[in-house]
Amino acid sequence: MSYEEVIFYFVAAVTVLGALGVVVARNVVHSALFLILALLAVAGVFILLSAEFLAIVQILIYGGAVTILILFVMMLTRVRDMPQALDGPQRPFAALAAGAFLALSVLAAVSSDWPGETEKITVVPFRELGDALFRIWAVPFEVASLVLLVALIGAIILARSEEGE
Amino acid sequence: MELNLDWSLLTPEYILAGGAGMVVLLDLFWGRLRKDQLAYVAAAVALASALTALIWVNDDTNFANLIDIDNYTALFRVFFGLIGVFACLASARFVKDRLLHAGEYYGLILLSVLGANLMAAASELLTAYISLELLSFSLYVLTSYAKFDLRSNEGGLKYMLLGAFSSAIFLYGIGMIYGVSGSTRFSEIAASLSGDTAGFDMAMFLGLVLIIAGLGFKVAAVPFHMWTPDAYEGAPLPITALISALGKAAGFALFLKLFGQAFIPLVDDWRVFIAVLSAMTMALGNLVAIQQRNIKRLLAYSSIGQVGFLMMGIAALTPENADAASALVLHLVGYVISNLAVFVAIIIYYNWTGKEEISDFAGAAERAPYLALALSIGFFSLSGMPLFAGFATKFILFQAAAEQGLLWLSSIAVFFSFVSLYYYLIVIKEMYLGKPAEPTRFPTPWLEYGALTLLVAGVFLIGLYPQPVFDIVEEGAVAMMAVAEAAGTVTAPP
Amino acid sequence: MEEAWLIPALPAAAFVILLLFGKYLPRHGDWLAIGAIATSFVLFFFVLADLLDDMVGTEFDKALGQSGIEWVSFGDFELRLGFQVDQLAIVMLAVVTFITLMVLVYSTGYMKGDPRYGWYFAAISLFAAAMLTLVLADNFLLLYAAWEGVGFGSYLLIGFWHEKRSATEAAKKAFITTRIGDVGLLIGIILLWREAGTFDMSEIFEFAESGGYSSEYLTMAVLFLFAGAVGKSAQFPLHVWLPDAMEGPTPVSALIHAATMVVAGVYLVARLMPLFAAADPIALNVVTAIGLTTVMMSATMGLVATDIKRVIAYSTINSLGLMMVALGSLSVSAAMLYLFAHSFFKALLFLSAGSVIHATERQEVSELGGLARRMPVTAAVFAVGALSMAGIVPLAGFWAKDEILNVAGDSQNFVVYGFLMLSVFITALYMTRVVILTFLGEPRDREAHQHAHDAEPVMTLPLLLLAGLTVMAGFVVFDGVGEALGFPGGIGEFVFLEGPEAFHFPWDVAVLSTLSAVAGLAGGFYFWSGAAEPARRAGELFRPAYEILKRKFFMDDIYQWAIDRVVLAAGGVIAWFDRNVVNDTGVDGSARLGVFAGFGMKFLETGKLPNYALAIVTGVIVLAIVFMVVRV
Amino acid sequence: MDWVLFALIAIPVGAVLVFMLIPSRYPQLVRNVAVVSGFAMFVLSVLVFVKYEFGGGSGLRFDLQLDWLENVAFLGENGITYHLAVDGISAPMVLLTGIVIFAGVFISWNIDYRNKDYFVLLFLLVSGVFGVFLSLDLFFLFFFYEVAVLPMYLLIAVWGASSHFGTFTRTKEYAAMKLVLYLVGGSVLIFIGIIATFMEAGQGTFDLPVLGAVTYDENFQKAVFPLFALGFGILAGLWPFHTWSPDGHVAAPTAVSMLHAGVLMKLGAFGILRVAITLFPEGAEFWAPVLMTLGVTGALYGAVSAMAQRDLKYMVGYSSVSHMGFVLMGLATLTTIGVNGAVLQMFAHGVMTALMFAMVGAVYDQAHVRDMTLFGGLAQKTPRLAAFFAIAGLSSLGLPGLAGFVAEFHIFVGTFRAGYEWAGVLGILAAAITATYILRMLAMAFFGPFNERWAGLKEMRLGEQFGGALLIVFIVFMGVWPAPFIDRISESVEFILRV
Amino acid sequence: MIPIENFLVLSGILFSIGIYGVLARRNAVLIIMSVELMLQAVSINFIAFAVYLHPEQFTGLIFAIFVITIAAAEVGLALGIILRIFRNKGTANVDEVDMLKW
Repeated sequence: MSYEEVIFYFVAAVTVLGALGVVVARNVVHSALFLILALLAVAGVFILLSAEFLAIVQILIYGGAVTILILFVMMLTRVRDMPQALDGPQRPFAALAAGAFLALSVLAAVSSDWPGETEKITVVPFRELGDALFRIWAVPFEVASLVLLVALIGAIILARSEEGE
Repeated sequence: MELNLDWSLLTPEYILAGGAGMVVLLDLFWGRLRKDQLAYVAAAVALASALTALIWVNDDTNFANLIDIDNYTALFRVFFGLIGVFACLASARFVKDRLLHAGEYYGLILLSVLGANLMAAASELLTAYISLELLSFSLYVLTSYAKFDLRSNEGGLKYMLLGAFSSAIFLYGIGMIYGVSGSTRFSEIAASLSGDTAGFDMAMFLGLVLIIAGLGFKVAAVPFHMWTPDAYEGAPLPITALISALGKAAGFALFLKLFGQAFIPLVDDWRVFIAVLSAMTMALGNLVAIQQRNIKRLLAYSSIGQVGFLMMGIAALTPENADAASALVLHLVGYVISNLAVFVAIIIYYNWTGKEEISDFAGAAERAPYLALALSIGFFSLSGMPLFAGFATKFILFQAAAEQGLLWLSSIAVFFSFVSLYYYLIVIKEMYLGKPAEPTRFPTPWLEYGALTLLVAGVFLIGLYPQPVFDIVEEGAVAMMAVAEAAGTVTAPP
Repeated sequence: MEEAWLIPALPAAAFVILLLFGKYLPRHGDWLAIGAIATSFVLFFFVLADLLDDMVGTEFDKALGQSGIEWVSFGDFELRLGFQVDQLAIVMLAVVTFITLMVLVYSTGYMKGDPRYGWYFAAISLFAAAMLTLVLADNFLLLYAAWEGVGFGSYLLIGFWHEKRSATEAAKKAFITTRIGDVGLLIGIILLWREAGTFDMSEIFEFAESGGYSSEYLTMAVLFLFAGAVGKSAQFPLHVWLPDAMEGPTPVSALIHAATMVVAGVYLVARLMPLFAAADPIALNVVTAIGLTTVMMSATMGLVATDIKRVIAYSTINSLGLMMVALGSLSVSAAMLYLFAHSFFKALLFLSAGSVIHATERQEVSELGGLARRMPVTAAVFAVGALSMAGIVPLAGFWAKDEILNVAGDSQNFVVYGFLMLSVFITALYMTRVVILTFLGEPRDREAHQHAHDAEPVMTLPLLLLAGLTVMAGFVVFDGVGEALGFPGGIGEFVFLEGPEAFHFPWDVAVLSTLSAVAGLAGGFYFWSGAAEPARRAGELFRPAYEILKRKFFMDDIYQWAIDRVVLAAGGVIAWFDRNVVNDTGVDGSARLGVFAGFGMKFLETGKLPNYALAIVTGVIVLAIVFMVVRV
Repeated sequence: MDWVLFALIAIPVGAVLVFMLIPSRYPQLVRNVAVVSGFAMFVLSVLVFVKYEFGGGSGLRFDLQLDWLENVAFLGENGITYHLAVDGISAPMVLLTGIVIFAGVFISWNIDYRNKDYFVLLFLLVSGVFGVFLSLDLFFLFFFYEVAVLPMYLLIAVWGASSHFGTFTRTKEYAAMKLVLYLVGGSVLIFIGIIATFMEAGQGTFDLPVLGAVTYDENFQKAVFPLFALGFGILAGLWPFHTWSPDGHVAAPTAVSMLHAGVLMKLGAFGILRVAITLFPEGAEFWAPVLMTLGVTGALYGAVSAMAQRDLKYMVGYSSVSHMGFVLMGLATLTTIGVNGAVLQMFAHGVMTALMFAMVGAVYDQAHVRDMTLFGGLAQKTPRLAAFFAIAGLSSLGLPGLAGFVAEFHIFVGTFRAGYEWAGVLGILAAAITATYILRMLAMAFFGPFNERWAGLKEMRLGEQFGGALLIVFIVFMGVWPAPFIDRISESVEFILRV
Repeated sequence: MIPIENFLVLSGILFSIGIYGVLARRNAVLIIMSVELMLQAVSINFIAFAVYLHPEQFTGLIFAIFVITIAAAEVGLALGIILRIFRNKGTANVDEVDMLKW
């Protein structure tokens, strides 16, 4: 077991732990914190995959923006004051379905005879990535900006208080 | 590899995006502009984009290997643009009377058309996905646009959350396919899948299933349809129309292209699955529709039923020819036009009465004979009755399915098409036999009636002489299937 | 003979004209109807002359008598509408044209003042046209058509006074009862056609004689055909309509229910004699048995009937039975002789009874009596008719009945013969009874008696003519008479099955039958003259038998029961079945199944978002698993 | 003369458009237009019948083929064409339609409630009927078939009448819904059959002559024939799928009942002949005994049910079931005679049942009840009505000299020739039962002592008299001189049966 | 050298946990968080495939970038809607948002 693998298993364990924390925590704020943990761990996975850029994006967007937003909304919606259980009645089915899906995905991952297993690129060149992003993938990029715009407009329109509210 | 980066190819999309911005700004800075006039501006923008798209008819090029500019694209650009026109026109009064933030409303409609355009045009999964999200996001927002209507909120929430969930599933599937084929381009996927896939069968099929689920969600195929009735009922009426027309049409444009180009080498594997889903969809949609009391919910279930029929076209795809594809697109066009006619009529009625239960339509024939007639025509067309679009298009579609050995599916489809007549008749009965709440006639809304008349004319055109429409549609379908052929994945018929 | 088609065509034309323009014509066009049938009667003589000209000795080539047109033709299927004149037809033509003429003339008096006077003549014309067509038809299709046509004419005329519930019911009963027989007739016709490929009678006869039909097949076919005759000629068990048919105007009874339509069955069987002869003897035995049963039943019922017309109706059934027995004995000439003679005296009886009814407006014998003093002419002619019916020399009835007894004695066993003799006695008995009760003794209804008088000349004249013929018609049995009239000989030399039969007269039969008849007469006088005490005592003595007869052997009750409890009940059951099982269960049920499926499925849509997500995941998992299972 | 067939379909469609343009405040104008176009259809249909030229072969005349949809997808040259022609079988049917609609216009004269909409739907229906009889393209045949069915819903549901019985009620809405769902349900099977046939033939066209020239695999024929036979059979009142018929006919307004029982039910039988038997002779042979059994059952069952009815219209409705049973028997014989008889019966039944419904309607319009036991002696008050009714009834019970006899005679003869003696016997029995219920009805309602309750009853309107007289003319004409019909019919029947 | 299967299995686990969260949780915010987990799994997949199997292009990496972007937008929009519901209805519990059904 190479040190790389050790690190991988550690990061993976943290990721899974964080993820599990998100879905089983009895406190919503804990959930959110677990989510941050999981996201950071995933950033670690990205680094292990030599995608440092992605890791940075991950930390910036998720760690910075998304989780803060989530915490805000939790505050605003006062989820902590909710007396009911956080889990719905179909939890057993959920577990079953998740388990089944896990089995399927693991089966798919393991049984497949993936080509070129060993030739992992060592580092993703930022330059080429940027070039591809803005040249080849310019259209999706612009559309993505429109998506963000729509999300923005939507969130503002829906969340903002109207006169007389 | 030299990329074609001729940005002028995307002119219709610029028009839409620019128009969207313009409408928002107009609303913001020109306070005296009446809200319904925004609708006409937006409609003009959509129309302009549709007309601009005509420039590239019979062209065959692409943008950066991401976006095909061919007849398929041209067809759908025009089609979606026109849907946008009608959506805007139908919204005019409704938005003015009942919704806030008109500018953004029309802007979002235009953006959704943009998303739809690119969905049909995309020849690559990432572009397709992003466009899909643009369309979906617009629809999420629009669905919850009636801010103070709890039903609208609820519809929006369900649509949004489930949409996000299904997006994730869709993405996971794309990931799998990307993994096994090494590309997100349809033609390359096809090329790689037509080789020996024995090594990664499991991943490939998991990916395929997840993609089916993701697209199935967008087009509302059983069992991924559950959001549909709630979102339809919750959304403001013109948005319900938009979801059912644009959302569905764009979903199928992508569905068809993806399965017609990328996954066509595996057609023998997935055909029966799509066929079974199709059968389930038409069964559930049409049977549950019988039970509905709310006209929007009824139409939601009826549209689920229609999805079942449309999916037959997917199931009948074959690398040998474009018959099923053109049949599917033809039926899609016919269905959308009929459905829009129905919705426009219902919107007009709703503008008068503010009611949307089936029982509220009692005596509509007395109070607004033309409306009742148009609505009946739309319903009959949806149920596949002759004279109207639905008959001719269903006939072709069912035949196309049968040609691929799916006679059983065609039979089921014919049967459920018959079942659908029953619940449409219930509404028609209410309109023609019910006692009106008040005997007075409604005032005539000329503009809306004009739009309605155009749609009804379209229903009749396709119903009575589909040759021109079919020729156009087939050009598109052939162009789409030709891409698969060019990629060398399509085996010539023995 | 080419003009033969005119004979039915004239009355038919008269019918059409009367129907469309009758009310604009003077006297509602009765003259037109009479004129048409009179012309037909005249034409009959021309046709007869032609026929006699074309006869070689006693033989006549039937092809000479045929004419017609193609009606329908395609492939190997051809329907000709053709007429044929032969000896058999000519006898019937004589009867039908003459009696119709008499009846129409009589009716101008009898029906005077009726609100539907014109319609009456139109209907009779229609009937006459149909009857004449029936007589002349050379093929089964036309025969069947005319057969139904006379039935319809009879329906119209029985129900002529349709304001009367009883008349309507009687008309309906007559039509439906005969129609039941016609089911057999049509089946028989088609069975014959199926093997022979033609509806032409002479071709079918040839086919049968050449052995084209197997014996069983032919027997079955002729028995089906005979069912038609049973219905039309009121044979047991379909005789029940005839007594009720007396609800029609009396001249109609004279025409249809005595002289013409009811003998169509006899005529049919006579026409088909070659087939009966070629078939298994069982067929003829059935004819005899049915005829004999009819004879005995009707004769006994005639004993107790109280309506003057019904008595005559029973006597008609009685006569028809006799003719059937004659045919059962393979003797066409005997049957036709009786038919010929019978038509005159039975028409006479009916018409004179009509005069009585016309004069008194009563028809129950219990309300009549002593009319001989008031209506001597009527009484006289009625008596002539009755005696003829009873078979008293030298009236026509005697000769005719004698012939039948003769052939029955020759070809049947003694039981048949015995019963026939018995029937002669009973016939004489009840004919005497009706004469006595109507014309003799004391009037039982003073008022009616007061107003009664002989009818006007237009009615009396036909009576006298018919009475004259009743006396003379029987003499056609004699060769000499026939030759004198231009025929090859007596009726036996003119109408026959295989070969002409010369007249012969076995004295034993004549004496025996005369004795029976006279005994009947005497018995009648014994029982019913004066206060009719013996009759009442006899009635009480044989109470059960009397009841049975009075109730017409319970036939009507049985039919009524069958209709109420079987036919209508079956209709009700099927209607219920249709409503509740086929419709409510089968149709609505399957519809409800669909609706219910929708009802069940709609609850899948719980409104809870996690459920929706679960559905999506479940869909994915199931699809994926199936995919993999299928692939692996 | 090609234009004749085109015009026959175009006239009702044109009339529909004209009706739509007429403001609803001019009901009289609507009626006038209806009469004029009805007369035009009548004249043209007579023209088609008279001008039909004999000459054997396929018997197709006035052939007219217009492109509609071709060279797309799986459709080849002439894929779907607007192909019209008349043959010896459709010629009498076209005539029948012309007669009944012309009479129907007069019968509908006093419909006041939204009479414009009424005529729109009625003429739409007629265009569909003509279309089915004239179409030689499977697609259009089906197209028009549905067009003919669809307007029924509103016609019944809006202008119809509900029936009340002691224990239950049959509402017009129920009847209308049942009728339409039933008939469209039947078309489901037809649709499937068409799809399968097109595929099996592989000619890339829906043109019937082309499809007819193909020899289909025997097993395929056996599988597909029942689809068509049952699908069309439902419209032809095939037992046990007949229950839409009495309920629907009873609930419908008079002219619609006339058209529906008189003409529309014929579409079903016509479809069986034109499509099922023509394309699949071996399938027909295989299924003929079943069809025969169902036909006989229907004939008997309908007759017995009719006997149990007290409602005049129900009686007529069930008699339709019974008579259509004869038609199916005739078809099942697969002999020239029997099929000829079936077509004759289609015509005969069409005319006489239209007459009966017209007369029931005339009574009902005034009396507002239809229970025959409530009447009595109406003949004294309304002799013409009684006479007309009686003529229709007599024709239906098979009185020689009227149309019904000719037809039934052929059917029975054909049945015997085809070797179904039992069926022939039962059929003849059913005809006898017909006499029972017809005469029973006449006796109850029209004869007997007059029921003073109806002292106010008047004779039919002149329009009704004219309509009735028109129908009677043809009943008598065909009864007395059927050769013009049979000559035309047999030519095509022989072709279809490949005799 | 870590085999690619490790990453794929990790991704599968993460995705399944996300599915569990979506199905089991009642609070809308928690559901959207679970969806985020699923999207993380997708990103891992894409990157792993890109760097292991198809390094010549960056499609997978680009895809991952877009996924992250869209995910962020999704959260924003979803939270906006959730907030709106909370304002109108006083709950963010999806089980209680079931006016629309059947």
